[in-house]
Amino acid sequence: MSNMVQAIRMALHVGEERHGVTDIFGEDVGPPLGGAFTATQGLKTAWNSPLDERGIVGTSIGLGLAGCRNVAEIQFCDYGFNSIDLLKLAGMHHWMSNGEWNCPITIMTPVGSGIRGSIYHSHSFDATTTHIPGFKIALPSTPRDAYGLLLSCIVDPNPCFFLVPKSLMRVRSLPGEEIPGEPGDDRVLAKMIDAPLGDRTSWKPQWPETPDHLVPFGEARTVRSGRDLTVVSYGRTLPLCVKAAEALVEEGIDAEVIDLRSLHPYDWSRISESVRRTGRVLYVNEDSEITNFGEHLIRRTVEELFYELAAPPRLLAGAHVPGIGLADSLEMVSVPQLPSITDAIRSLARSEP
Amino acid sequence: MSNMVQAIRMALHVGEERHGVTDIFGEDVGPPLGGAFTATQGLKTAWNSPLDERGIVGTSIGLGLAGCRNVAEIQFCDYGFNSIDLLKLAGMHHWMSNGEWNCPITIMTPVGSGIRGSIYHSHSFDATTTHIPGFKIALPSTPRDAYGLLLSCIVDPNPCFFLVPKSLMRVRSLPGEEIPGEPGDDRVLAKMIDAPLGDRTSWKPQWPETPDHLVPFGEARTVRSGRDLTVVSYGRTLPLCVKAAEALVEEGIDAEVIDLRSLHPYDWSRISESVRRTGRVLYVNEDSEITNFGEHLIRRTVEELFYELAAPPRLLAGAHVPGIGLADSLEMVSVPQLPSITDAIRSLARSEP
Amino acid sequence: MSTSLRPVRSPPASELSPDLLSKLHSLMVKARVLEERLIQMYRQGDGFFWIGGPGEEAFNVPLGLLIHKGRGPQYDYCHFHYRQSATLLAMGADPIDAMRQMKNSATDPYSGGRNFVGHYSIRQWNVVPVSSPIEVQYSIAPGTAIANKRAGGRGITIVTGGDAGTAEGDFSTCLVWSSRPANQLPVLMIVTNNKWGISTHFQGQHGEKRISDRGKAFGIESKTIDGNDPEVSYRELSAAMEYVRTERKPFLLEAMVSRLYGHSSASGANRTNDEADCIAGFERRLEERGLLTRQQMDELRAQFTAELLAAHKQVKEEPQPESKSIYEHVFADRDLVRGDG
Amino acid sequence: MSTSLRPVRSPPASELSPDLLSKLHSLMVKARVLEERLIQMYRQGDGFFWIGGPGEEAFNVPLGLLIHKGRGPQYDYCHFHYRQSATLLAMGADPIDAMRQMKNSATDPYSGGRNFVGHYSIRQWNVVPVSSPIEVQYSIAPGTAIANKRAGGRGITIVTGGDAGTAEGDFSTCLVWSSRPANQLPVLMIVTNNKWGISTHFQGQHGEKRISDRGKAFGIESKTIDGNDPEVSYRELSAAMEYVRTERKPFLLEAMVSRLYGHSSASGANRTNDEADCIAGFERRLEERGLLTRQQMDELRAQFTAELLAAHKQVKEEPQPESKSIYEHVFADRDLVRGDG
Ligand SMILES: Cc1ncc(C[n+]2csc(CCOP(=O)(O)OP(=O)(O)O)c2C)c(N)n1
Ligand SMILES: Cc1ncc(C[n+]2csc(CCOP(=O)(O)OP(=O)(O)O)c2C)c(N)n1
Ligand SMILES: [Mg+2]
Ligand SMILES: [Mg+2]
Repeated sequence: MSNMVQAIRMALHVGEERHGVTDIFGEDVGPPLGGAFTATQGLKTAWNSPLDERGIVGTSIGLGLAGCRNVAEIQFCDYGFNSIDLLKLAGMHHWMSNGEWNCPITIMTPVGSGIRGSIYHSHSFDATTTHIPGFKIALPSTPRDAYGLLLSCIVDPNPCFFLVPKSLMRVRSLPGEEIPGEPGDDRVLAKMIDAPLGDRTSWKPQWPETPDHLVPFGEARTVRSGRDLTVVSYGRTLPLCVKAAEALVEEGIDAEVIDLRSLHPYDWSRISESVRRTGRVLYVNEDSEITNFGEHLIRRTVEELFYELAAPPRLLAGAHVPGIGLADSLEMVSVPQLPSITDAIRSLARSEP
Repeated sequence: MSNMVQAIRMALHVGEERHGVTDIFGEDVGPPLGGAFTATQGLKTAWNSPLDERGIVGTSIGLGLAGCRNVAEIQFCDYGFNSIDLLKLAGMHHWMSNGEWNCPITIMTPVGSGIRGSIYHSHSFDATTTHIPGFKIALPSTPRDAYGLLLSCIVDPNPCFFLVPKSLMRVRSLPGEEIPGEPGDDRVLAKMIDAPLGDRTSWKPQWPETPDHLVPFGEARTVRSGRDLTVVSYGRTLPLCVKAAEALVEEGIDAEVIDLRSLHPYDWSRISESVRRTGRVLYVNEDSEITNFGEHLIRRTVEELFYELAAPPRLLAGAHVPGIGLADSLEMVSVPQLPSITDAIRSLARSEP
Repeated sequence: MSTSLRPVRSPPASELSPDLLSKLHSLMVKARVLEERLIQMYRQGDGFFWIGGPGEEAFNVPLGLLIHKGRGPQYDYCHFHYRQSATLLAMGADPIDAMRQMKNSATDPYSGGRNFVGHYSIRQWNVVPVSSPIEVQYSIAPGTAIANKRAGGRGITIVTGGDAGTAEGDFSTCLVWSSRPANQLPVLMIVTNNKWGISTHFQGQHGEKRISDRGKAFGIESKTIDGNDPEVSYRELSAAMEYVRTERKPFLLEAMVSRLYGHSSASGANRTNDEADCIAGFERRLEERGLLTRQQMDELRAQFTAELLAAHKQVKEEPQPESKSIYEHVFADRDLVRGDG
Repeated sequence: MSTSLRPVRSPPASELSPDLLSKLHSLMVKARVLEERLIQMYRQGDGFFWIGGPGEEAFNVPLGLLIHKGRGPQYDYCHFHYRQSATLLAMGADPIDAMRQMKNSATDPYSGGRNFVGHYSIRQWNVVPVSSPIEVQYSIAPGTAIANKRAGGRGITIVTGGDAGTAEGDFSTCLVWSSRPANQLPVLMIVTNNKWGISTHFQGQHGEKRISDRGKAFGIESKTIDGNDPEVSYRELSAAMEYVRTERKPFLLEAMVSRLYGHSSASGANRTNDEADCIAGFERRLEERGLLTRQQMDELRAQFTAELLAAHKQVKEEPQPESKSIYEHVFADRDLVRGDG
């Protein structure tokens, strides 16, 4: 079964074959490397750009305006902060032209911590991107969702962010969550679509026949149903929330865990239905905690569900410090981990006025 | 009495004279114009930079690292979004060097709507800057606070944002709120420090003797005391909140209005003291409403004061659309105005479970 | 004034035809009258802000006439500066539409009353929305140029900007991306050099003698021309475009122009008298050569003035956008740029 | 290989002294052994990530020796790339400190275990924190250069970066800002060209024949040199620095160098055999000229290897930073760069 990088690669291939993707580009995206995380190996429209994020985003916009669906990669989202103006502009073309133009592009970029990436390979991008109007935003936590959300980005007529939690790049699908059409045996799939080590000049991938299987924007997924409280997360922290919820069963705590998957639009009806039932909600993400997207979700929660809450809604997020330090001891306390998530769920479940 | 532009100019002059400011620079900051809003007229260290915000922010950092206190202007904050990476880097120098370096710079930039600036002269910068660790952030709503906060930025050993609400640039101090030492007569002050129209080559300003009068970071100001609810705002919307509060007295609503003044650090103790008393709080700002700094304040409110709230805390902010349209009919509904603020206060004061 | 690396295929040495000259003249005058009308609108409160291109007509009109206008990558993509009403008029735009944008009316076809005047957007002619942020168009241009090149044909990408704006990294981005050996791009980069960025003079800020020299290191054909002369502009633009259309490689063209009403209404929009007026110069020559009489030219101007005054009156009556429209067009529900939209 | 605009004051034609040559050699070997040790540390799990400069010693050592090190604007400000351990060693840094940063120990004097190896920061020597984001140092350099110039004296600003990074707008920013006629700046801009940006080769991306050509349009003295030759590097650097120190104007120096262990540990950190090894070349010449024997050189290398192995052992025993330290140094409580800190 595929891991997330392979799922992305397969979606990009389907994008090229069936949805008119003409360009997949960015730093080291084309041969010989095929991406810092190998997500773009073997793709026929992949090419290497200059080391210039502004050029990458700008060229992506230009291609989009010319009707060329494209996927532009920022190698790490940490390096996209010199192009926020261009990203805002991409999100504005339809609106500023009063509906005359649209800009069908996908900005793909790895986000978050988990690989000891130190200050500049650990940034989150959800607070920044959710504050940019005009973009749809996907952030998957499983290979199948990565596949389906990336295809949704590609076919959408609007600019989309496809944010990839880098710590989950190598995590494999769970049984029952495979991408339709992918070979069941990991080694078979690897042989088919992973570039060999060494010389790759004559290598060609063998793509499995995978159908479109789009995961629509704005549809969250309830990963675990529960009665006592609602945990809403996405990306790297999502599987940790599930793990914590499962461990807490033996303490008699039954948490519902929702994978938001799409950050804009987001599935408010699923969140509110759940919070109405449980009366308690914890939002978990790893961006730094001042002016954080989870705070928006809390605002909406108190705006609409205040009188149905049994306890204050909670946010567990990254520390408001300038970066994530390299040492293990630093990274661990800078962003939510299994223990802090478990504690937060437990204390919210038990909190009394 | 001074208006805000004059107050800024006087603070910059004091910065040059007494606090070692060596450079005040940016696009059109030096002669002959002295700033798009005339805030830098007549200053001896003011100079015109190339049209390059990345160069402006980068050079500011370099000067700061070399011990040169400087005030760098981004002509409109709308044009700073190509330099968020450099701003983040400025906020990181002390931390990333584990305390070895500091970067004493002030980034000054006009923010917000109110001058029919259309899409690109109406942006807010509070959501963006409060998400950048390592900066102190000031956003005054009166000339005297502008004077005192800018001086605090200048003398601080850390990078500071000095955000100027452009719609208040020409608003004058209220009686009792003058800057110590400034001449009472507007025309006298104008003659002393406003550059004449036409040829200015031989003009020299006559600076009044104004003392330091620092407004410290992290100290909000209660502009109006009240019993029924707490309104927290800053910048352009602050005087509107005061006006609304005053008008609502005759409806029997007594609102407390707090001018936050400093967005980081911010005066949580004043907010929480007030909310504990009133049980109701409305946060008002004009940045767009998804992932908004007011949502952080709401999160903190429910985290710490949930059980003392008589009604859900509320946010009134800008619409989540790509920009503020030029037409009056568009700008008016894109960001809070007196009627919408009045409505929000009224409905919060009266809201019952 | 040429600073070309090696001679570009020479423009025709012959005179432009009398018809073309009078067409150029007529459009230049029309564009000037439009800008003057827009300034009037500002002064009368029929618009919050004016910015435009009076002084650039001698360059911008030929440019508009030479553009292959149409929709999609077979045609030219236009990434314009905010001073190009003359280019748009030469392409065939109706001046009343600029006035609608000036008045931020609901009828403004370029932005529905959302954007400043001069911020054109015409999908049918590949005119992408003009951006207020300076120079970002130079980072976007390589994208449409890739599409032009891939489409085959003669369509090119044209990107324009001011002199001061070349200090932004985006200008460098365009030089780098359009000259990549892996994929050289058919981009005509134009810098209209009026020697000012708002109040800041070229002199203290530019170490380059000529901005066009910046193309040389990249092997980009580059030239500086007198943009105040419509005949020179027409010939040089023809030649530069022919090069880009056929070689499928970039060209950097710097045109020296005037700024006749200051930066914008923010600086007063007053007529300056210390800069060359391209229309006055051209009219002198047309008269000398006996192509048009002073009277004919006066009549032409009077006619445009009357037409645009009438248009101004009409625009005053048109509705403002509805408040709730701010929520329209945040997202597109179909693909306009690819489908038949 | 010189592409200078006009001849820079010539470097001394004479040979460098035998003492200097053996000092250069010793530092180059020490730097190489340090990088090899850092790679070993990575392989043994004593660090999460390696990046460094094996292959650039012939250029980076002379650079370090020629820097006027000290604190404040009378001295040189250094805005370095992440491949400059050799420069730091030549300036006098203790190699164990690089190993501490590799091991992200609390004892790491450059970042307290926060930043990747090679990300130096030494306020006493004006070495500003090395940035992971490529090229931003070129936008920052004009600031320290203004301070240098204002201070009088001979202090200059030195900024280094790779070839691929010059595509970022920041490189252009440095060219523009340092050559402004209103205030030309004493900046030595250095590009170490190893022909690669991670996996992307120079060839497809660079329309420029030489990166140094990009200075010419701005009237900036520019030159490309063989950075694999320590003697050439020493002489050219001396000359370029002398020019910047005395003329108070910018200089753009491109040095052709090798990348001997690939991009970083992310690409395996394996020894490549298809690039020139500056140490091997230099040692051949030193031997030919009878300045050092093979045996002396082998002993030197063995001695460094032993010393750094011992240092590695010591570093393994040192503590990791405390978790709660992440909240330290978010804000400074006093002015270190201006006061006596
Ligand atoms: C990125 C950005 N920074 C600043 C501004 C403010 N601004 C508007 S026009 C202008 C000067 C532009 O000069 P130039 O590029 O020479 O064009 P010109 O107006 O002279 O045609 C400036 C600084 C802006 N619009 N965009
Ligand atoms: C702004 C930015 N974008 C992308 C990266 C990822 N990255 C790290 S090194 C590198 C290549 C740098 O190549 P070059 O400038 O030639 O320096 P070299 O590593 O070859 O010395 C890239 C793309 C980065 N660090 N910063
Ligand atoms: Mg100009
Ligand atoms: Mg390189």
